[in-house]
Amino acid sequence: MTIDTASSKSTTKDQASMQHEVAPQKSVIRRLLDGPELMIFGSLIIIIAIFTVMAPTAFLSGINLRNMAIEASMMMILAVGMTYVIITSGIDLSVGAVLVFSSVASLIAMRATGSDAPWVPVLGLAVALASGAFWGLVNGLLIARARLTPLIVTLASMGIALGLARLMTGGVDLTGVPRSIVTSIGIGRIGGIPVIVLIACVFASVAGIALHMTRFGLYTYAVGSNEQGARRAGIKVDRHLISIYVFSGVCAGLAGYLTLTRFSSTTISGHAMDNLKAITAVVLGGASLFGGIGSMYGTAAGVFIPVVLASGLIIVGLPSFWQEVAVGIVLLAAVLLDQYRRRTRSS
Amino acid sequence: MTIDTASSKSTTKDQASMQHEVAPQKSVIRRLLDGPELMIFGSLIIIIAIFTVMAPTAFLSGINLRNMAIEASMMMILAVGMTYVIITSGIDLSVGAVLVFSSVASLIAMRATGSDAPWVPVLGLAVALASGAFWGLVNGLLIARARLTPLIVTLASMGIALGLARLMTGGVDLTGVPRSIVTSIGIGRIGGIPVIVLIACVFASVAGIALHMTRFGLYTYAVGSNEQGARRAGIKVDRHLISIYVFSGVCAGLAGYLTLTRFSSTTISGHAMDNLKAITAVVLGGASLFGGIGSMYGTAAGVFIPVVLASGLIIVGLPSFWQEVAVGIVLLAAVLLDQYRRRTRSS
Amino acid sequence: ASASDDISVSLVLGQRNSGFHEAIACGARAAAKELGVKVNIQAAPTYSASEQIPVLNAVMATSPSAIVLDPTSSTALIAPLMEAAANGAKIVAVDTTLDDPSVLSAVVGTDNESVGRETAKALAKALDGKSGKVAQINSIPGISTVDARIKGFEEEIKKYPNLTYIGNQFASEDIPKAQQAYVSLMSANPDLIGVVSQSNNPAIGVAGGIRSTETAESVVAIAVDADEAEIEALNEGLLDALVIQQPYEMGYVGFKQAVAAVKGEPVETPIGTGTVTATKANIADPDVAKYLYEGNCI
Amino acid sequence: MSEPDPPIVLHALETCMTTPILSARNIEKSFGQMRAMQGANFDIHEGEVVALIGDNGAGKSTLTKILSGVLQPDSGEIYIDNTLVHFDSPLDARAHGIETVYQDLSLAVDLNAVQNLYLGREIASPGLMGRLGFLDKALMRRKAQESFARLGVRVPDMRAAVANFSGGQRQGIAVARALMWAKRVVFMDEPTAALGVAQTRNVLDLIRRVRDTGVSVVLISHSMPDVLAVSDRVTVLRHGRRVATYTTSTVTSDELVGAMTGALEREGAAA
Amino acid sequence: MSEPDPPIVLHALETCMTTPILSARNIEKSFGQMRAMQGANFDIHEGEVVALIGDNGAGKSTLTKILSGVLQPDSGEIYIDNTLVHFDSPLDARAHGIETVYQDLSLAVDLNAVQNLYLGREIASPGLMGRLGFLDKALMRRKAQESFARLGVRVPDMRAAVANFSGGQRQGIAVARALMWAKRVVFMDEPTAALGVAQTRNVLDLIRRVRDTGVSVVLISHSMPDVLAVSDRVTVLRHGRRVATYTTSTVTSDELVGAMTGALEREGAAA
Ligand SMILES: Nc1ncnc2c1ncn2[C@@H]1O[C@H](COP(=O)(O)OP(=O)(O)OP(=O)(O)O)[C@@H](O)[C@H]1O
Ligand SMILES: Nc1ncnc2c1ncn2[C@@H]1O[C@H](COP(=O)(O)OP(=O)(O)OP(=O)(O)O)[C@@H](O)[C@H]1O
Ligand SMILES: [Mg+2]
Ligand SMILES: [Mg+2]
Repeated sequence: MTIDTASSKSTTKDQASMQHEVAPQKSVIRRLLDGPELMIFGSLIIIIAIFTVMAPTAFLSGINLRNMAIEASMMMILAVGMTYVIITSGIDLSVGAVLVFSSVASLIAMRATGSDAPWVPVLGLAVALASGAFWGLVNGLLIARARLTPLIVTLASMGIALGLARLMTGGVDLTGVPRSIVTSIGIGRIGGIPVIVLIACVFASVAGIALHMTRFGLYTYAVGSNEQGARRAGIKVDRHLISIYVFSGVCAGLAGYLTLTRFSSTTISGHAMDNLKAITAVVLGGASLFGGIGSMYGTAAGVFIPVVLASGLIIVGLPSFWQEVAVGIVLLAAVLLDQYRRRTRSS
Repeated sequence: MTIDTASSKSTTKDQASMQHEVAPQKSVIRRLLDGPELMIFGSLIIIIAIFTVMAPTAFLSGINLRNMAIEASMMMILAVGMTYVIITSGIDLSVGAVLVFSSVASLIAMRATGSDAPWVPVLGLAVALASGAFWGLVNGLLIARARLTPLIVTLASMGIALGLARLMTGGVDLTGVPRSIVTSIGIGRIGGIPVIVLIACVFASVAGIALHMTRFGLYTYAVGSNEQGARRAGIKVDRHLISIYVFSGVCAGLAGYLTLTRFSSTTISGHAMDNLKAITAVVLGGASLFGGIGSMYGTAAGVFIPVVLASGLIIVGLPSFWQEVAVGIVLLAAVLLDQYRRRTRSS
Repeated sequence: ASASDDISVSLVLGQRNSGFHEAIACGARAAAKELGVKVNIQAAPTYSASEQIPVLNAVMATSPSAIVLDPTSSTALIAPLMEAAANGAKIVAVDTTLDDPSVLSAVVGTDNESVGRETAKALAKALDGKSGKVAQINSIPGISTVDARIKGFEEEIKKYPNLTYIGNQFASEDIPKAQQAYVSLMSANPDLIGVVSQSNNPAIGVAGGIRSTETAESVVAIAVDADEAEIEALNEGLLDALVIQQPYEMGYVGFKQAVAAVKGEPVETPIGTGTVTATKANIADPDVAKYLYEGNCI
Repeated sequence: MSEPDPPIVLHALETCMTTPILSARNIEKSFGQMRAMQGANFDIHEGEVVALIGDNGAGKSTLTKILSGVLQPDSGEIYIDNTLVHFDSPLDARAHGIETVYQDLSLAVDLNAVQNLYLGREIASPGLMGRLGFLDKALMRRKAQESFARLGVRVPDMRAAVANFSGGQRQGIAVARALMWAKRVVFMDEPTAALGVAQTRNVLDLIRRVRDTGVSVVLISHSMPDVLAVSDRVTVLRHGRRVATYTTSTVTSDELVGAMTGALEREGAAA
Repeated sequence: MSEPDPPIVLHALETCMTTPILSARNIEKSFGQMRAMQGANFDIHEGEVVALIGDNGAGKSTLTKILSGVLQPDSGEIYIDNTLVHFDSPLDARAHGIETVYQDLSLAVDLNAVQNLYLGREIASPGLMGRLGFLDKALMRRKAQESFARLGVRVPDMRAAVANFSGGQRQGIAVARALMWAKRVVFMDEPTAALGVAQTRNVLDLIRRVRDTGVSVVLISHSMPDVLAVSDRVTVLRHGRRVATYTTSTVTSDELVGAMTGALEREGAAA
């Protein structure tokens, strides 16, 4: 039976008083304004405004906008997976290493064909995504089934993946990326917009819609909010966690493939900080490392802030070392502003 | 009034049944064996045994033992502060940068005296500790008073401290560390034991006793276990958090000073991974990133594992890239073993 | 040809915190001052193409007349540099070159394989016919210049049958880790007589290891570059020789070539800057001392 | 240890010939050295309300978790309709029509009331969207509102996370969730502990209505008046064992208290 | 909004001439758009037990938190012995001898029972060690054992973290803690919600004994029998306002329920 079918008599009084206590329903816009993501967007806009005033032509030049967008897009792809992971109260330190591994595996596969047939890039993409999925599966199994701490698991898989990638390359960056994908993806544009940016937009939108509107996303919040409760509610928590780490791995695999097309070589030395950067973006975007909280648009804002800062500070000509100081200060200012808004709102 | 003074009549029955339910009190040794730290010690011993069998003379040579002890000692000093921080459910990403900043500030101060009087090294130590305390205070205030996420705060202060350190040095490592401290501390030994190791032992023991036996330590667990509850119990949570971040900063300051004596120059770019290493040691030692759980002896075991592995794998002649792979696998094996033990014990 | 004060040249370096890159910056600053040209110096946080390219891109947005850079990758930088060239900037590479140099107006640099060969020669010379094992300790794989030096060393060392090369340990930029690698190698190979590091950070770690194990007498250590800390280690007797490049020259000459290219004046390319091998004995010689790296120019 | 129940005064024998729809035999469960279940038995028949009572720490919640598939017993058997079953997860229990209100409520506090109500059983959007995993939020909200109203559960804001709800408001949501989905048996572990007087009365009413539709209810409560008001039979746990079962109509509050505290054991039935 | 209490039938006026030791006037508190306190008043005199009752969400816990210094009101005054006070933190309230059992218990679940009992008030070791912050664990354990025994709180393992204790076991520890330290007023927010019959009886006994030593007790409970059994006066909250105060000896359970649910307001006093 369900109570939907049970008739009710004795509760009219309570219904009346219930009406009394229901708060007025808020509009979608109001909820967005109330969301913890807003102020990060606000900070982003303030930062952009400052640079625009200081160096309008250079900062708003097509070249710069395009490059910032590409830079943010690459990070966004990693941060998309990381958003899911962090909402489940997990963490994935292996993304940078998996990115490197996937790009190496993909390039080796493409070179091994010795051909430049149009299916070779497709094979490369498949290998990159499969490599990412493989490492994600390893992480997910150890975390969900063996119940190990995500920090240690992904730290270990980071070391293993990176070590194997270096073994496969012999320690030097490989070249020989098919020209076709470098020109069509790496530096390609459609309607003036870089192809990488388009890919990232589509990817992040789909992942965002899935997070906020589908069952999969809902379960992600539920697992992060109360894992035991989710289990008792019949959610297959283990399977869900595994698929989320696989997804994070696939994100890294995709980013690895795109990295190949951007740099037309592997970049095995360059991604040591990618994990921290992705985590920072997600946390800046309002997510909590304790799980249950976070959003994809928050992450998007969180991704852009460091990118815009890095570019803007160079453009206004701040010396390198001052840039590090400035980035730190702006980060603090952004979260302080956010905190201030939340406090004035809720108590 | 307190119930201690109230007389009791009606509860004898319950007292009887209480006796009935009290589990037999466990011995100290039994509790230690039950502790989550044990298996990590077990893993450490297994690892040491394997290397001893594979390369007895080289692995157990005085040179190697001393060096592993020094390496572990340096990391232990950072991990001591990190243990406290993680037990409060915080995180401190700034330790490596604060280490660098402190060593730079300390060396500049010592060089500025232009003297090699015996008080100069003392001044240097004071400057190093004060620098560390300063950054800890910044972190603590922003985390406890402004209620910002530790991850973002310490990430920001990491960038700022590192940027300032680089500004102060002009971008290249400074030399001119007083010879006296290089010989007496950096490479000094007392009774065959390196001075740095003695310092770290004393430091970690005091911090461990404080954590496990004093009010300060108890409050650290209370804050990490239920911050709100601790506040309601009258613990000055903000002050406590601040002092813990200050302590973590002081640890980094001390480590910075010792680094100067080891390398007789600053080592600006060599500490990017120190934060992750310290966190790993603490988590390997059984602490939870969600707070409330952790121990100093666990951390000590957690510190040694990566150090012993790094050294042993080189000694047994594993090629460079395979070492990273092996370290990852051993880490996983260690936590798996630990997890297995806990499960068989408790359900 | 345009007037000097309309010209702005940007220098995009591969790394912060290295004497080598500081010295390039100092050379460029000196040339800029001489020519009365505006200079903007930026450096990537760590030595990798994925870090340098965003810096290059932002510099490009300021529309400099020329860009001088030390490419962190011989392939990855081609595309962004082509975009910069299409934007009207003249490009000069210092230190190393690109796989496709057509976009470059000039190249001023060292042949890094020969730097590696020099380290092998210096090692053999310092060992003076002794036989035993030698090893390398380096930072991280995937740094193109270091990779080339490692390769050069490995080719050259084969010419000395008395020296058994037991391989390379990667210790990352982490100085303590390099020290630990040294000590472990020592423990495992008591007959180790020589160690080479192809860049500054591992060299400082090796020096620390030699200091703490008191093996300065029995082990010869050779390193590349001349940072302050390396020089001190040389003077202390921990390191036995430094193979010094001429980054100051690279920056100075590279900058001048860039300005010449902007002005439409004749440009000389490629220009090779050589290496000097410094030992404790000759480091005070003015001929050597003038090549030591200075800092505080980025 | 699977010895039979100790020979305690049983004021009522099992309700007799009908087979129980759920029964547990000789359940043992230890946590480390703590033996929470020491050979417990339990039975419930179709359409009856059984109160499960006992002192703090008697093992009521542990038994509930075992019969809901949350915990696996160290030994002992569970039968449904006289067939031996194994619950490896709550899903297994649910597949047999068993729902549970846990003592800790087990709500996802970052989700809102509607999401909690439907957690694990969301209504998909119609058509393709639904197959892609999209949810019919509007429909779920409407139905949830109806359910809450019927149960007299007051939800201050349907779209707000339940994290800041008062103790009673949260409990109301947990109760609503279990009652909404139960097919055969509902376990309710102190469902009214935090509820107000009116809400408690509502839940008791509802328990009766649910029973009348043929669903069995296991009510865990420390409130003897509630137990006496709503249950058909009462099972008493003590130290992880069933020590007595009574027919409610023939038992008094004092007798129940005596059985729970062990006064019976020590002093005979003259509590 | 600081209008006086609405003109509701007051079955008893304030217990008269003695000044209240703690009183609150026109307390307002909002959480976002939720107005949890809408001008509430509250008084308690020395050595009396006041029951604070009301529906779920009426604001009982919020008022408790305000009077314990956990929350700061948006407006309104708090008086102790007729002197205006401000509580910026629980420490301020405690300095006035006010202790609280919170509805969420506020235990540090990773600490053991003894550590929770003494949290914030540890006994230092004698001499120098004590001044260095060392604690006399043995003494605290002994005293804690005595207190728990006296209160009839069963602690399965004195050295185990309370994380795995049963609901009632945890609540027992929270109650013991507040009673052990109270000097003037104890707030108890549903202290017996998870307690067994015997434990509940114990707590009620203890409330009386505490009262007899001159400490005042504010008991929040949904159990009318308990309220009637132990309190001297009853204050009813509704929608964040005090709607009535009764002398317990002259009121019935039905009248209280009527006041809580608002039946009084709508239907007059004929509940
Ligand atoms: N996960 C666990 N780990 C260790 N001990 C546990 C665990 N769960 C329960 N226990 C212990 O098992 C015993 C029975 O607990 P249980 O929660 O079943 O009691 P209960 O009858 O529900 O009590 P209450 O009325 O207080 O809710 C208690 O002594 C408790 O401390
Ligand atoms: N921190 C908070 N944020 C938002 N709303 C809150 C918060 N605390 C309480 N509320 C709301 O304030 C109202 C009063 O809550 P309170 O907890 O005081 O009720 P109560 O009388 O104790 O109820 P119960 O009997 O269920 O414990 C409720 O509607 C609750 O949802
Ligand atoms: Mg229970
Ligand atoms: Mg309440």
